[in-house]
Amino acid sequence: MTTLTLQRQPSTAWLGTLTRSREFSVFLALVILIAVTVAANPRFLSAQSIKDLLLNSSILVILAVGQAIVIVTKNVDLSVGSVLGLTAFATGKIFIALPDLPVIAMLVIGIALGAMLGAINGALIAVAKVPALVVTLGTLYIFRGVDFAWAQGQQISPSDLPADFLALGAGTLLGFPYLALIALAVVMAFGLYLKNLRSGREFYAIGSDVQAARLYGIRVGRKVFSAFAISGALAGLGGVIYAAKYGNLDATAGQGLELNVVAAAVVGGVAIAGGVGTVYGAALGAVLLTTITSALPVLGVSPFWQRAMIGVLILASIVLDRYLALRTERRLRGHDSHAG
Amino acid sequence: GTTNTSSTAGGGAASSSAAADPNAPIKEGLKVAFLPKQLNNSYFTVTDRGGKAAVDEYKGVFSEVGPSEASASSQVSYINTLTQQGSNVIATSANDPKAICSALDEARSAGAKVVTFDSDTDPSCRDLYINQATAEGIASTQIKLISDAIGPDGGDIAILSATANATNQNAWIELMKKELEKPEYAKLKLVATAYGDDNAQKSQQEVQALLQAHPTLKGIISPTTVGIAAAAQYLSGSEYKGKVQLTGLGFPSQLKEYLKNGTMKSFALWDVEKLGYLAAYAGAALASGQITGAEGQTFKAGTLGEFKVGPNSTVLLGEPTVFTAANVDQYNF
Amino acid sequence: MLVDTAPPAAETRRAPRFGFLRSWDTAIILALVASIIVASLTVSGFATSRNVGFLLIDVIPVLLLALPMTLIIITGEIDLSVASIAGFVSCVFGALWNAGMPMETIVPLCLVLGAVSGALNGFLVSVVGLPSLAVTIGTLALYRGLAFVVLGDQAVTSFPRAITTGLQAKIGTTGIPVWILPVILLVIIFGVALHFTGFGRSLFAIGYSVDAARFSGIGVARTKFWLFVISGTVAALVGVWWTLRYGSARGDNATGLELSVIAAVLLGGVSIFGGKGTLPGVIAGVGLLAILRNALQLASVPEDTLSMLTGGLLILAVVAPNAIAWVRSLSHKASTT
Amino acid sequence: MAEAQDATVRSTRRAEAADVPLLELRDIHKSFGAVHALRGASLSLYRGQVTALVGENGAGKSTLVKTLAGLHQQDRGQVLLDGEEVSFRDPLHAREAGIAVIYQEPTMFPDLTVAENIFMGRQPLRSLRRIDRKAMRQQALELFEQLGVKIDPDRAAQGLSIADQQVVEIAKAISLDARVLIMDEPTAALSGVEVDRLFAVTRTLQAQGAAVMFISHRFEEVFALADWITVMRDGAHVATAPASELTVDGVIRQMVGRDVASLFPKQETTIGPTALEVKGLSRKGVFSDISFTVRAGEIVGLSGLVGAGRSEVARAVFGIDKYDSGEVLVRDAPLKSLSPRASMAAGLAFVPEDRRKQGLVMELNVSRNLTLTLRRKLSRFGLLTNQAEAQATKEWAKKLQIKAGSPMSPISTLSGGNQQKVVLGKWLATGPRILIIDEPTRGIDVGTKSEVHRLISELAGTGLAVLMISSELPEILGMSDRVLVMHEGRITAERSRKDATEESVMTAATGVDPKTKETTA
Ligand SMILES: Nc1ncnc2c1ncn2[C@@H]1O[C@H](COP(=O)(O)OP(=O)(O)OP(=O)(O)O)[C@@H](O)[C@H]1O
Ligand SMILES: Nc1ncnc2c1ncn2[C@@H]1O[C@H](COP(=O)(O)OP(=O)(O)OP(=O)(O)O)[C@@H](O)[C@H]1O
Ligand SMILES: [Mg+2]
Ligand SMILES: [Mg+2]
Repeated sequence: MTTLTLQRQPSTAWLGTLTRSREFSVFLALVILIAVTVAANPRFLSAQSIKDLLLNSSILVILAVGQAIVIVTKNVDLSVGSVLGLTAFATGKIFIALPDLPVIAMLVIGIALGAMLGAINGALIAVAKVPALVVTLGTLYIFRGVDFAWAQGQQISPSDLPADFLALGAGTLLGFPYLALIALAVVMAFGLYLKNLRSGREFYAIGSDVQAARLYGIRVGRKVFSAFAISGALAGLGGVIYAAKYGNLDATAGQGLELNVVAAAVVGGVAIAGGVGTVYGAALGAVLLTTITSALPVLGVSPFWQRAMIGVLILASIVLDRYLALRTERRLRGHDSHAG
Repeated sequence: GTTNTSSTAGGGAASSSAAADPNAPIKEGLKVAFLPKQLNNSYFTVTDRGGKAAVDEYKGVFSEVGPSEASASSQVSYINTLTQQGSNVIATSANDPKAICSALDEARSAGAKVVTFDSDTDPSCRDLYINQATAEGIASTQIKLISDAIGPDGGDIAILSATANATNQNAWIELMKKELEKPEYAKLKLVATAYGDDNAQKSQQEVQALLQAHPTLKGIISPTTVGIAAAAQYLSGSEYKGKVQLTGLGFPSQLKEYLKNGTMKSFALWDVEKLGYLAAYAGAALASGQITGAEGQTFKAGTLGEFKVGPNSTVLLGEPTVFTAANVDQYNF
Repeated sequence: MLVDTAPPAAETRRAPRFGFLRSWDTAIILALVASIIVASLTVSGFATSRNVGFLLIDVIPVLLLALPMTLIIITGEIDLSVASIAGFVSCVFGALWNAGMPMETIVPLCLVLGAVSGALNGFLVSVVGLPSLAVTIGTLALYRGLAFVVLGDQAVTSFPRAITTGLQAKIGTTGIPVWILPVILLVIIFGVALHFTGFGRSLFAIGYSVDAARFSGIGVARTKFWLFVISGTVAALVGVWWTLRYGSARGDNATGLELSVIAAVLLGGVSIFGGKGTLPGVIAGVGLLAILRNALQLASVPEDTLSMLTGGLLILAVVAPNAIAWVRSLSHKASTT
Repeated sequence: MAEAQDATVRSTRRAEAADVPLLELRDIHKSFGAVHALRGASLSLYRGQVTALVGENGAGKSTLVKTLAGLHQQDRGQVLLDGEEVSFRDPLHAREAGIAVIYQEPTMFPDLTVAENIFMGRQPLRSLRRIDRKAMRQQALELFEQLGVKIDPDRAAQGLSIADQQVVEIAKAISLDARVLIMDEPTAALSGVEVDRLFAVTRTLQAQGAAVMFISHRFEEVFALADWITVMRDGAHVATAPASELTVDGVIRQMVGRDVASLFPKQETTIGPTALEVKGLSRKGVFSDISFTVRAGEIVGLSGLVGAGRSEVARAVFGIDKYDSGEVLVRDAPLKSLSPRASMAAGLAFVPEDRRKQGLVMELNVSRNLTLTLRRKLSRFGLLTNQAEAQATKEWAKKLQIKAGSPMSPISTLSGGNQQKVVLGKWLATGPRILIIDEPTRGIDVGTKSEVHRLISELAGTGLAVLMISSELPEILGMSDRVLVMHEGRITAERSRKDATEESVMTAATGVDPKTKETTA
């Protein structure tokens, strides 16, 4: 056994921790991707283009944060695309009925509606103790069915929506799009919550070992329920934002989005097996995926290759993740405990 | 083989080989089913609305069925169901020209008349195709609109299409390329074709990429309603508004904002509701024995008046309408 | 002899021969039978040979894909890439056909391609040790992308009519498609392998505890690898079938089919966490979804209701067994106090 | 500390203890379906005193602990805290009442840091209710110091050896400053040094007035620590008496209801040719240059402190883990490939140390577990039937006297000892020529232990080569023909049966001469 070195080098330790972290490698990948794209086409770094990137990724970032919390508890939420679609459509319908509703009120309604849908997932999973993948696959169909039944092919146009609501989708504050600021606020709030509050750490405990969490007295059911409610609420927020951003709405908004959201979290280092990962990572993963979609056409990659490239990138990122984990494991082995 | 035997057994139903009786009355109680590419697609919601209006006029039984995602295989299962239910008329827009053929054959052998609209199948597996506008007309209109919007100096243009597999999109793109070879469009240069998959976000990202990859881009043609709406929405909020021209095929209701705020000058579309209306009447005419689908036959389509079957068993609705800020408020679809 | 410490509970006394049929599987099989009876009596046009033909021929792709998917989910993994592999293979099929290659050469080549595609999944999951959910989300995008790379915006439809209609041949006047027979043979092979061989036993053990399986001498990585290879091969078979059945090779063939397959497998009582499930249950799950869809379509129930129903059934499939157990425990408590 | 002095301290304390127990369980009944696990269990814990709970495997000790912890709710009977009846809804509720529990199986969050594992839900806070990580780390370090171990509080719990996990469990329990400390076999994974430290800490807590309950199958520990001994049999209370009034034989008789034959029924056997030969096996950071042989009919004991790397060597030999260099020969032929499959084909069997994670598939029933290694053997024409499995199960359940509801009972409903027998059975049923057995009697009661020892001895008598890893020195000394000792990943000594003494083995295992240690202390 190697001798023990418990003393750390405080001065540079944080740097080592940072560069070793999963978030850092995603960030690095993002930087490299942008650098390569800019080298090929400098306009990729123009003010307009940066604004576009921020706007494009904001919805996925918000959803990925919710998904990260759910995945950390060793569950998964496949219904987010349908929740987003249903709230987006509801937003349009509500504005048609109440054209004078303040934008803030609409955001609150959207979040509440999403939270309610998420709570349905959460209740089924926590109370009936059934696997999340199955339940949310079921509600993916159900929520979308409700959306379809409600819409009956109806289309909502920008002219149906108040101008100040549409401004939320396109407007900026000090040069930053509102949507990006909302997304940033969501990421920071949940990032701090998960890292620094007891109640936030419990999500990790559950994902790491449910049985142990029960023995520690953590109310697992309630906690899992709240993870799904959060994910639903954020998808609801995403739905309202979607309505503001695109203006044209039908019942198909967000169809198939769930795989992107899960992919964003996974690329960002949130382990499917639970207990590992941060919302920062998930958010970076979302930005990376969106940037790839934006960068590939700019780089002149044939449209037919784009999807394949995204697949390759997802695979590359999880392989990298595995490599980093193995390295850590090896480090732990060299660094053992008992000096008995 | 089976076609002949079963159609004689079917009694009154006429087949292509039987003689047409232009004066036969439209039968009452015809079961007319509309099977669009996809339900909940605003385009088909409007066509089917037109179809229902027509079916109600001639006292038929209207139904609308279809998959929630555009795929040929699920259309097949719906065609099978309709066959089994004994539908008299199936009006469909094909997700794949070939894939639904054998199912349609089976439906026809069971006595149904098949009318395609918007997207045709192989001509051998339907009775009639209602063409919304000639593909040449659609292509030349869009090229003309973009050329007019950009102005005499011309420049680079790009196309934002739907999915890479969309049959009619691809046909129009080919014809647009041909159109661009004409001398009057010598200054227009098609530099790229992108696919937005009829998804708002993807379409916007493709537009952004087109603009970055081709800084000299002057215009974008998007011959798909989802793509053009997403592109207009993006351009209207970006620095390119008014500098990069946009045209294509879109709904007046979705795009009137952008005509008025100067994002775009014009776009085109046929009267979508009438397309469904005509398809429903054509189906009734077939099922009632007024026509068999042979070239030169005529039938009356309610308030739209008389139509004549053209070559290849095709009926033409008309030419696309061009919408501008001046006329857009007159349309409600 | 076991030293009995207590009288064995009633359910442990059940005849062991069909012990692998757990209560949910039995319930789903009964539900299948019931739905057939009810649909035959109430839905006009359901119980006809033509409709049986439609139903059976449409169920083939999901049924085929459900076989390897069942084994994979029982080992605690998942394969989301099957539909993409089918689409990829379909496009390669089309491209080779366009290039003038004979069918006899193309089909085996396509199966090999499917096996190789599955092997990539298998390698990443079992050798590199990555979670299959993440890996196959990646290859879902990759293989679908490659499908478009192969054929681009083109579709190949020049398949001989003789073959495309031949695939739909029926056995006499029964309406039963001829090609369902080899599929049934495959179902039997998979069923026996899962329930009556040591290989099957090892899958359940892996699904519950990879470590314990490894320490019992089971080649976990190797088993998983081959399961993904089999899954890829079957997906390729579906790709070939799809191309010929619809006479059209194109990039978006079979899109989204993976969710239907997984829904059917889960409805059939297979646990997503691995270790639990039976093939008869899965067949019943596949059949139940297909029959409900068909019968309700015939009864003119709209698509949105069908989709809600699918979702509802899925949830029921997982909630019901727990609810039953809960009720049982309540009544047990009531009887002991 | 001198023994005599210790005893007087204890008896005075007992005299002081009022007649009101701090925690009392009266006539507890608990059933799991048809299994009647507790049928009239009673127990009293007093302030400042240690009560040991002993009983055979499956007697219901752990079930009683879980009832106390609020994890199970009794069907009948009373729990009294300070003389007042309470009922614990859940573990949190019990913890709030001042009860700290170390469960038989470690409960860890593998992805979280060691410090967080200790303080989950009770992390020290700073402003805005944020977690104070520095304080948390500091407090964890202090706990480890008290326990005399060095574990980095910031490392992930993942990869901790079972012993370290147990240490973290103990740290967690003492950090609660509980009034009642319950320890369910805390020492099963520990070696002598750590056990001594644990006892020292326990005595401190005891001196501070905590009531301690302690479960162990090792009588020397029970008699060293306990003031009171409560014996359980078949879920019911049998007897409670001061430890000083009891003898080991007396307790055993009450536990099993009969006399137990010799604990180490070692048979003399004729040693045959070399069966297993390991040459220069090395794995970076884990073990290096391991060479030894095991011959047919021979039992080779592999001793050492926990963490010496013994299990790792065994795993590598059996083909579970890779190694960097070296060679494994079975009957002079190298193994075909590095995999458990190849090893099994060559006649190796391996009973791992962690029966719940490695030995058994906890969700499967007894029969499926027992026959998991026999998949090929029991197949006819490639087909495997339930009948064949049931037949094999019956045979081995009888041979090993496995107590279970039926062959179809889930293995998780068996007591620890019976589970261990199933693990043994599943490997013996393969008819091995070489048996590697890691902690064969961990968590097994005396009766079963003696049976297991007899079994191993008998098997060796039939020509089986046995490599036995054990942390129990008496077991090593009582059973082995030859003893190997490992220290920090190397083999530091080899002793024949007659040369192996407690002292000589410990010297090699600790790398320290005990006499030198005493003089420096
Ligand atoms: N969850 C459960 N379901 C069914 N039976 C159970 C359950 N938990 C324990 N049992 C049964 O209760 C009895 C007592 O088990 P328990 O674990 O309390 O024994 P123990 O005295 O701790 O044994 P050991 O010394 O082996 O740890 C055993 O027969 C066991 O099979
Ligand atoms: N899963 C693991 N990952 C990384 N290192 C490990 C793991 N398990 C154990 N180790 C390390 O391997 C070494 C030996 O472990 P272990 O304590 O199991 O040895 P041992 O001699 O078999 O002890 P015992 O059998 O008494 O528990 C230690 O340095 C330990 O930290
Ligand atoms: Mg116990
Ligand atoms: Mg060990």
